[in-house]
Amino acid sequence: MDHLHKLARQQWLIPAIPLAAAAIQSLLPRSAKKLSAGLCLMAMGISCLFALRAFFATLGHAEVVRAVWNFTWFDYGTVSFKLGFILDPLTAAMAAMVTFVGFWIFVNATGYMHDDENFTRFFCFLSLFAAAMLGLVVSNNILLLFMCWELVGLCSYLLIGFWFHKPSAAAACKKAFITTRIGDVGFFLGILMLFWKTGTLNLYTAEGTGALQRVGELLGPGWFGWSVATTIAVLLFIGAMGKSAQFPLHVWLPDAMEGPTPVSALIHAATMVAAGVFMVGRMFPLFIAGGSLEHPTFAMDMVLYVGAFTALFSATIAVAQFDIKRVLAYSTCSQLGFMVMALGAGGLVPGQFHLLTHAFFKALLFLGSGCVIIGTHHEQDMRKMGGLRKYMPITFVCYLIGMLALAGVPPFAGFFSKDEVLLVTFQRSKLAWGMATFAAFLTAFYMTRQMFMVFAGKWRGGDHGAAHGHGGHEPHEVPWNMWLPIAVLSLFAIGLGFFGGKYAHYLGAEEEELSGKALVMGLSVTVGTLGILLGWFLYGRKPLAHASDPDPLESKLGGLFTCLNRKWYVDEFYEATIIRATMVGGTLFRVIDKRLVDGILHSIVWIVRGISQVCRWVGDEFFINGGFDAGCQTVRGSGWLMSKLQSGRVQNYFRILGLGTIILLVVYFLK
Amino acid sequence: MNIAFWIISAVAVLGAVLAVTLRNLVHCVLALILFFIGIAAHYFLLRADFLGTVQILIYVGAVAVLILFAIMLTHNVTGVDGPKELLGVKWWSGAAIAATLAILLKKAILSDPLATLLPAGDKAQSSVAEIGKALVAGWVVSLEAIAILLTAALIGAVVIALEEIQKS
Amino acid sequence: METIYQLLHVTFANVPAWTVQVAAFLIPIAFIFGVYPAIFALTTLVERKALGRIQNRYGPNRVGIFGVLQPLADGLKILLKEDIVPRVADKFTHFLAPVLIVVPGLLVYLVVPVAPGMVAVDLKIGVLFALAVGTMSAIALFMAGWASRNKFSLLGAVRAVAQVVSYEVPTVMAGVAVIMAAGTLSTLTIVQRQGGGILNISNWYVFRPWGLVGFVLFVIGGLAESARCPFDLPEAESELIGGYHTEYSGFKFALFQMGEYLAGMAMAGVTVTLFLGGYMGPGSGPGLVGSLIAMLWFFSKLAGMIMLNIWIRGTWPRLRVDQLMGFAWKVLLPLALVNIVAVGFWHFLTPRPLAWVVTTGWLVIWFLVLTKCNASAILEKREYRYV
Amino acid sequence: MNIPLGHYLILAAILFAIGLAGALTRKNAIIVLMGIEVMFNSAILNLVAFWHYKHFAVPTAQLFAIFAIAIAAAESAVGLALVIAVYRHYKSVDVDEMKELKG
Amino acid sequence: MNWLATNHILTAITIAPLVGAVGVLCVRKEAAKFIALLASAVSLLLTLKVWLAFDSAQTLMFEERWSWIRALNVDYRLGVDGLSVTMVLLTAIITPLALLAHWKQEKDVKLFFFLFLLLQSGMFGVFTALNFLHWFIFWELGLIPMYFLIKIWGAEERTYASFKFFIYTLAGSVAMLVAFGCLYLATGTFDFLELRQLASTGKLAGLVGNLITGINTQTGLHLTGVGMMTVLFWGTFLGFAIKVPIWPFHTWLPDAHTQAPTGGSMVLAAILLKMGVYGFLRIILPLYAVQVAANLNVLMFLAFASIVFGAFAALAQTDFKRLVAYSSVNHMGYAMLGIFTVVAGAHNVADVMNEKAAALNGAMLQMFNHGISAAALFFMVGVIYERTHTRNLAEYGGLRKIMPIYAGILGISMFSSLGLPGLNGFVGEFLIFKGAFPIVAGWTIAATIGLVVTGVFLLGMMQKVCFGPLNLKWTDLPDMTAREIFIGAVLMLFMFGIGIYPAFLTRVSNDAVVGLIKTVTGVLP
Repeated sequence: MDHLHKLARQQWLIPAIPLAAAAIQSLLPRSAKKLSAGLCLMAMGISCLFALRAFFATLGHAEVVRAVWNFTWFDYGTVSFKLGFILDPLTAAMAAMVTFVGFWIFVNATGYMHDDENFTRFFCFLSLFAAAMLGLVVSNNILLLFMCWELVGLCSYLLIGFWFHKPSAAAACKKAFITTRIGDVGFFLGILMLFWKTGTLNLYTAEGTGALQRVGELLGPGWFGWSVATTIAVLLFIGAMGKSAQFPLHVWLPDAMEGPTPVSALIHAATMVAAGVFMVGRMFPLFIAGGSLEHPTFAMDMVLYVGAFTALFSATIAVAQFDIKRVLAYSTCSQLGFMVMALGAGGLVPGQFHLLTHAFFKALLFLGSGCVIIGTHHEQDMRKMGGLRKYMPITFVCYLIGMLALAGVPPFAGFFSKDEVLLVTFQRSKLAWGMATFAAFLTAFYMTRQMFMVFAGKWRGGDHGAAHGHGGHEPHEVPWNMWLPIAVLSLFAIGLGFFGGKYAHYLGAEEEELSGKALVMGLSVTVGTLGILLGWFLYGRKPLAHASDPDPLESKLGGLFTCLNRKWYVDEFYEATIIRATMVGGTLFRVIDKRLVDGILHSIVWIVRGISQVCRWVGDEFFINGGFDAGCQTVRGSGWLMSKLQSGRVQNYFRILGLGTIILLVVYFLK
Repeated sequence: MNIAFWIISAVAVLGAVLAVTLRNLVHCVLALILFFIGIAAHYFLLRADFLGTVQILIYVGAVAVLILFAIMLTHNVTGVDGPKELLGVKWWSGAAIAATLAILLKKAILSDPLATLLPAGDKAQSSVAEIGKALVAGWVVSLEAIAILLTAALIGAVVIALEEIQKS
Repeated sequence: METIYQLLHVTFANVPAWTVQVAAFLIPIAFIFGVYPAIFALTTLVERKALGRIQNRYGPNRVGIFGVLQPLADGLKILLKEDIVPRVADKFTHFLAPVLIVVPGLLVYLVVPVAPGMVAVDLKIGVLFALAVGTMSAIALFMAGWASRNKFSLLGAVRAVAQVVSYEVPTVMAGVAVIMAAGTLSTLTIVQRQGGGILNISNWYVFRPWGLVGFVLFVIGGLAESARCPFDLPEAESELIGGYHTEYSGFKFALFQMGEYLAGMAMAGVTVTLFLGGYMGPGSGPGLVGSLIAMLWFFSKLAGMIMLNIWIRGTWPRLRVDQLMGFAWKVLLPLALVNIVAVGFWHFLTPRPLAWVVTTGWLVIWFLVLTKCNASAILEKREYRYV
Repeated sequence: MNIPLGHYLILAAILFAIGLAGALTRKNAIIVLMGIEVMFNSAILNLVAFWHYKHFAVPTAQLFAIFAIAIAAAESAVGLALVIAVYRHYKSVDVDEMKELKG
Repeated sequence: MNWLATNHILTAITIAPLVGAVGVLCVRKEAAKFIALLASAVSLLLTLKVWLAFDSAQTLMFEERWSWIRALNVDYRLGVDGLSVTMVLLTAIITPLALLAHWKQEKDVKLFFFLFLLLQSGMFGVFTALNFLHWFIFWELGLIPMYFLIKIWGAEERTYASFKFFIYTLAGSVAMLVAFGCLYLATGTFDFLELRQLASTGKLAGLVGNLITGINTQTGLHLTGVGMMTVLFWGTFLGFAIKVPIWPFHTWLPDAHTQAPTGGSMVLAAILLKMGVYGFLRIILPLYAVQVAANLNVLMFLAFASIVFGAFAALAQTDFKRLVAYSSVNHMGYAMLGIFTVVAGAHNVADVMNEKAAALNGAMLQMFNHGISAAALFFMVGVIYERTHTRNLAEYGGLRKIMPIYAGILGISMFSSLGLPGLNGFVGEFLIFKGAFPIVAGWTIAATIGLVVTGVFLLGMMQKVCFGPLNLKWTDLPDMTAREIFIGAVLMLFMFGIGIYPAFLTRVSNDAVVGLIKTVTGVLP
C-alpha cells in the first residue's frame, strides 16, 4: 500500500503535464504547428504512461485499493479547506482510458486539422482539455472535481466554437456551455449541501472522515421528504444530466458537432460527456444510501428513468438524421442513457464498463466519420456520400467494427457491456429494460442505415458539383496518421468486451447470480439482428441513387419522420418557452431599470424641480420682492448707520478697541 | 539700585512721550530710540542681558533705521516740522481714552496681590546657553516658524515696496 | 573688572572695600579713555606717514622729529577753529550727533580683553554686546547728516546707514561662526579657547578653514561698518564733498574723526579677539609678566590690524554704490551662511583631518559657486562717456 | 533691588497708554506705527518683568520675548513697506486720508 | 525610512498621489503622465511593503493616531486590518493600470492625471481611515474627481450621466452624514473602532436611547431609541447601498460607466464600488447588526434582486459597456449576499461561525476579484472602443479573427467574471454560496439563477463581439499593443493567481473576518 500512496501522491502529475504543455502552447506563435502538436502528444504520452503505471499498480489486489493524498488549499474561519487526489480502480481505469484514447485522437487530429490556420491554438485547447479531464478523474474532492468539470466545459466551449466564424458554431458553443451550466447549478447546490452536512468535500481520507465514508450520517430528513443523501444525489445528478446530455438537458450535444471531429470524438463521445456518468459512479455511495434493490431511493429511480428515457428518446431521433456526425451524436446521447440507466439500476460496474467500451468504439466511430469527412472534402450529409467502401477501405473496415460494436453484435465490446447493462436493468425495472431493449434495436437500425448510406451504393457527391467547391472531386483514403488511430481503437472495440468480468472484480463488485440472464441476452441479440436486418431491408437492398432522393423511412413514417428529424421539436419548444422567457425577463428588467427605477428617480427630480419652482414663485417673488425688500430697506438703513463705523480710518477702529478695553475693565471692576 | 529703576523709567517715559508728541518726525524717531534704549536698560536691570542686547540690536539697529528710511522715502525730510496736530477733537478723544485706560490699568494692577511681589533675592545673570538650548530643543518649531515668518516678511516688504517701481 | 578688583583687593588689603570697588570701576574706564584715544592720535600720524610712503611722498615730517607731534598740532589747530552751525540746521541734533558717534566706539572696548582676565566687563554676551553697540553708530551718522539740512550730508547719511545696516548682517554671521565654535558669547572665554596649541598660536581661529573665511568676512564687514576705505562712500569727497560731516567744523569735526577711528579700531579689536587669538601668543599667560606679554601681544595685533586698514586704504580704489550693496548681499552673506554650515561640519566630523578636508572642500566649492554666480557683476564694466 | 513688580507693571501700563495715545492722536501713519511699537515694547517689558519676579529659573519667557521682538520687527518692516506703497499712491501718509479700502 | 515604514506609511501611501497630483500640475503636459505614474508607483511600492509586512494575527497594523480636532474628539486615525488591506492593495494595483490605459490621452492631459491621482488619494484614504470625519472627507474626495472625469472626458451623454452619478451618490452621502451626526451626538465619538466597541458591548443602542429621551423631553415627541437606530441604519444603508450599488439604487451605475472614460470605468468598477461594500463591512455590520438582522429578509431580497435582476438587465443590453456595468451590479449582489449572511440567525446549523466566515471571506474575495475582472473587462471595452468608436454589440462580430490576443484576454476576463474555476471569480462565489447556503438556503438557491444568467449574458457578449463572421468594417483593426497587453497581463496574473491560490487573500482577511463575525454575532439576540 505504501507504493500506492506514493503513486497517489503523484497523481497530480497526470493532469499537470498536459497543463504545463497547454501553458507553453498558449504562448507559441501560429506558425509553430509541429512544435505545438509534438508538445501535446508528448505530454499526453507521458501522462498516459503515468496513468498506466497507476492502473497497473491497482491491478491484482485482492480487494479494492484506495489511496488518497489531501492537502490544504486555503483556510477560512478555523477550518482548513482541503483538496485531494485519489488513486482507486475507478480513477485508474478511467485515467488510463482517457489518456490512451486521447492520445490516439490527438494523433488523428494532427491529420484532421492539418490545414487549419489555428492549428497551434487547437492543440493548446486539446492539452488544456486533457489536463482538466484528467484532473476531474483523479480528484478526491467533489469541489476539485467540479472545478475540472467546469474547465472541461470551458474547453468544450472553446473547441466547439473553434470555427468561431461560423455563426452556428458560435451559437452552439454558447448553447453547450449554458445548458451544462444549468445542470451545474444543481451540481453546485449539491456540493454546497454536501459541504454543509458533512463539513468536508474530500471524498475519502485515510482516517475515514471523507464525505463518502460518512454517508451513513446523511440519512436524516432533507428536502421534499427525501433523505439528505438522496437530496444531494438528486442535485448532483442534475449536474450529471447537463454534462452527460440526459433529457431534458441533452440539446447541446448534437449542436456540439459544429466542432472539429476529433473534438467530437474526444470530448463529446469518449471523455467529457462520460464525466457525468463517472461522477455518478464516483458519488455512488450517496445515490444508494438508505435504499435497497426493493426500495430504491428516489435518486436511483430518477437516474434510472432519466437514463432509460434518454436512451430511447435519442435513439429515435438518431434514426432520422442525415448528418453523419449528428447520428453519432444522438447515438452518444442514447448510449449515455444506457450507462446512466445502469447506474440507476444499481449497476455501478456495468455502467462504468459500458462507459469504457463505449469510449473506445464511439471514439472510433467519430474518428472514422472524421476520416470520411476529410476523405469527402468536408462533406457531412450522408445523402451526398455513398460507395465509400471502394475509396476508403481501411476506414470502412474500422468503421464497420465500430458499428458492430455499437449495435451490440457479439463478440464485439459493445455487446458485452450493453448486455450487462440490460441485465442489471432487468433486475430492477422491466419498464426501463423494455425501453432500453427497444433503444438497442433502434441503435442497430440507425447504425446500419448509416453504414449503408455512407459506404454502400455509389458516390453521390458529384450530384451538384458546381455548387460545391470540392464536390466534384473523388473521395480518397486518409493519410496514415488518421487511419492508424482508428485501427488501434478498433482492436479495442473488438477485444475489450472480454474483460468485463475482470473489470467487475477489479471494481470490487461481488459475484451474484442474476435472474433472466438468458432471456435478456437472447432478446438483445435478437433485437440487434432485427435492427440490422431492418436497416438492410430499407437501405441496403436498394441504396439511394441520388442525394435528392427521399429517405425510404420518410415515406413509411411520414410526419413522424419529420418530427424525429426535427428532434421532437425540443429545441423549438425551448426556444418558445425558456429562452423566450429569459429574453423577456431581460427586456423586462431593462425596462424596469429604464422606466420604473429611473422613472421614479426622474419624477423625484421633477418634484424637486417643481418644488423649487413653487419656491421661486411663492417664496422668492412674494416674500423677497414683497416683504424682504422692505426688510432690506430697514436693514439697509441700519447698515448705513453701522457703515459709519466702518469708515476705513484705522484710528477709529483703534479708538473703538481702546474704548472696548476700557468698558471691559470697567465691567471687571463693577462686577 | 532703586534709583536706577526710577532714572531709567523716567528716560523711557520721556522717550515715549516725546516720540508721540514731537512735531518733527525725525525727532520723534530719535525720541523713540531713547525709549528703546530705556527699555533695553530695563532688561539689563532685570538681568535679561541677552534680551537687552537683542533689544538694542533689533530695535535701535534695525527698526529705528527702518523707520528713518521710511520717513526719508515719504517726506521732504529737509523741510521743517509737520503741521500742528495738538488740541483738536481727535487729540482730546485719543488722549482721554489713553489716560482712562492707564488709570484703569493702574487700578487693576494695584488691586492684584502680585503687584507687591518682590524679587526673591539677588540672582545671577540668566544663562544664554539655556536660552539657546531651549530654542533648538523644545521650541525649535517655533523658531523655524519665526524664521519663515521673517523671510516672508522680508520678501513681502520688498515686493510691496518694489511694486510701483516695477510698473514704471 | 573682577580681576582688577581682586588684584586691588589683594594689593591694598587695608583700605575700605568701597574704595577698591570704586577704583576697580574707574580703572578700566580710565584705561579705555586714556589708551584708545592715544592710540587714535598715534594712528592718524602713522596713517598719514604710511599713506605718504605708499603714495611716494613723505607725509608729515615738520612738527617734531619725523613729525611725531603732528597729531598734537592737528588737535590744537582744530580746537581753535570756529564752530560753525548752519542757520537752518536742527541745532540740538546737530550738536548731539558728534557726541553720540564716539560713544559706541568706546563702549565696544568694554568687552575687548587685553590680557588674561583684563576686560572691563566680562559680559556673558560680550560678542553680541559689541556687535549691538556697533550698530548704534548708524543712528549718530544719520542724525549728523539729517540735522545739517544739506543734501550732500543727507545723501552721505543715507549711504552710511544703508551700508552699516547691510554689512552688519554678514559681519554678525561671521561672528556667529566663532560663537558656534567656541560655544560661548563671552569674549574672554573665546580668547581662552584660542589658547594652547603650538606656541599659543596654532589654535587661533584664523587658522581654521572656516576661521579664515570668517576672518576675511569680518575684516571686510568691519571696514564697511566703520566706513573705511574702500567702503568710504558716505564721505566720498569727489561725490559728496564730505558726506555727513560736510557741515561740521572744529571740535565737532574732530569728534567725527575720532569716532570713526575709534570704531575702526574697535572692530579691529573685536577681530583680534574673535579670530586672532586676542591676547594669546607665545608667552602670554596669567601672572604679571604673562599679562604684560599678553597685553603686548594684543596691542601688537591691534596695531597690525590697523596697519592692514591703512594699507588697504592706501592701495584700494573705492567701490561704486551698486557694487557695495551687491557685494554685501550676494557674496558676503551667502558666504557667511555657508561658513556657519562649515562650522557645523567642523564640530561634528571626526577625525580632524576629515573635518579639515570636508570643511575646506565645502567652502572652496561654495566660493567657486558664488564667484561663478556673481561673475557678471564682477566683470561688468561701466562706460564713462564724456559728452 | 526692592522695586515691587507692580512698579514695572504700572510703568508698562503707562508706556502702553502713551503708545496708544500716540497711535490715536497722530495723523501720520509712521507715528501711528511708532505708537504701536511703543505698545509692543511695553507689553514685552511686562513679560520680562513677570519672568524676573516669578519664573526666573526657566528661560521660556525670554524665548517668548525674543519671538515677540522678531514678530514685531517683521510687522514693522511690512507696515513700513505698506506705508511707502500707500505714499506712492496717495502722495500722503495721513491715516485720515487712507479710508478707501481698495487699492 | 524605517520610521516612515512603521509609523507613517499609510499616510505616505495616501499622500503620495496628492503630491503627485500637485507635481502633475507643475510640469509640462508631456511629462504629466510620467509624474502620475511615478506617484502611483510610489504608492504601489509602499503598499507592497505594507502587504508583505502585514500580519493578520494583529487586529490593527500601521496605526497612526493624532489628535486632530480636540473640540470634537476627532483623531486623525489610520490603520489597516484584514478587511482593508486587500482593498488598499487593489487600489494600488488598479490605479497605475488605469493610468497606463490612458497613456495616449490627449485632451487636457494634466487635468486628467491630476484628477486621477486625487481620486486615488481619496480611495486610499477611505480604506485606511478609521475615523468617520476624515474618512468622509476622503469618501467625497473619491466622488468629485470622478464627476469631472465623466463630465469632461466622457462619451456623448456625459452630462446626464455625471450629474446623475453625482447627485445620486451625494444624496446617499448626505443620508449617511446625518446618521453619523446623530451617532456622534449620542456617543461623542466618530471613531469606527470605538463605535464598534460600543456596539459590541451593546451600549450603542442605550446611548442613542439617551439621546432620544433628551430629544423627547425637549420637543415633546415620542420617539424610541430602537426606532431611531433603525432610522440611522437605513440612512447609513442608503449611503452605502447607492455606492455598492444595490438594486434598486443602481441605475446611476450603467450610465456613469457607459459614459466614463476607460480608466474612469476601471477605477469606478474596481474600487469605488468596493468603497460601498467596505462600508458595509466596516460600519454597518459592526454598528447595526441588530437592525440588519431585523430587516434581513428585505436586505436578502435586495441582494437577490441585485444578482438576478442585474443579470437579467444585462442580458437585454445592446451596449457593450452597459452590459459590463450591469455585470457589476450582479457581482456586487453576491458580495452583499455573503455579507448579509453574517447576521442571519441559524439555529440548526452546526458550525455557524465557520459558515459565516466562509461567506464573509467569500465576500472579501469577491470584492477583490470583481475589482480585477471588472477592471479588465472595462479595459477591454476601452481598447475596442478606442479602435472602433462604437459600443454597440451588434456592430462587432468575428473580432477574434483579426485580434486573437484581444479575444484571448477578453475571453479570460469574461470567464473570470463568470466564475470559472481556476480563475479568481469562482473561489469567491463558491465561498459565498457555501457560507450562505446552510444559513439562508432559500435565498441562496434563488440566487443561483444568477449564475446561469450571468453565463448567458457574458457568453452572449463574447459571441457577439468575437465570434461569428467578421464585420467587414473592421478588417484592418490592429491587435492590442504591448502596453495594452501588459495591462491585461497584470490583471490576468491576478486572475490566475487568486484562482489557483486564494490563500493569497484569505490568509490576510480571515482573522479580521472572524473577529468581525464574533462582534456581530455577539450582539444578536
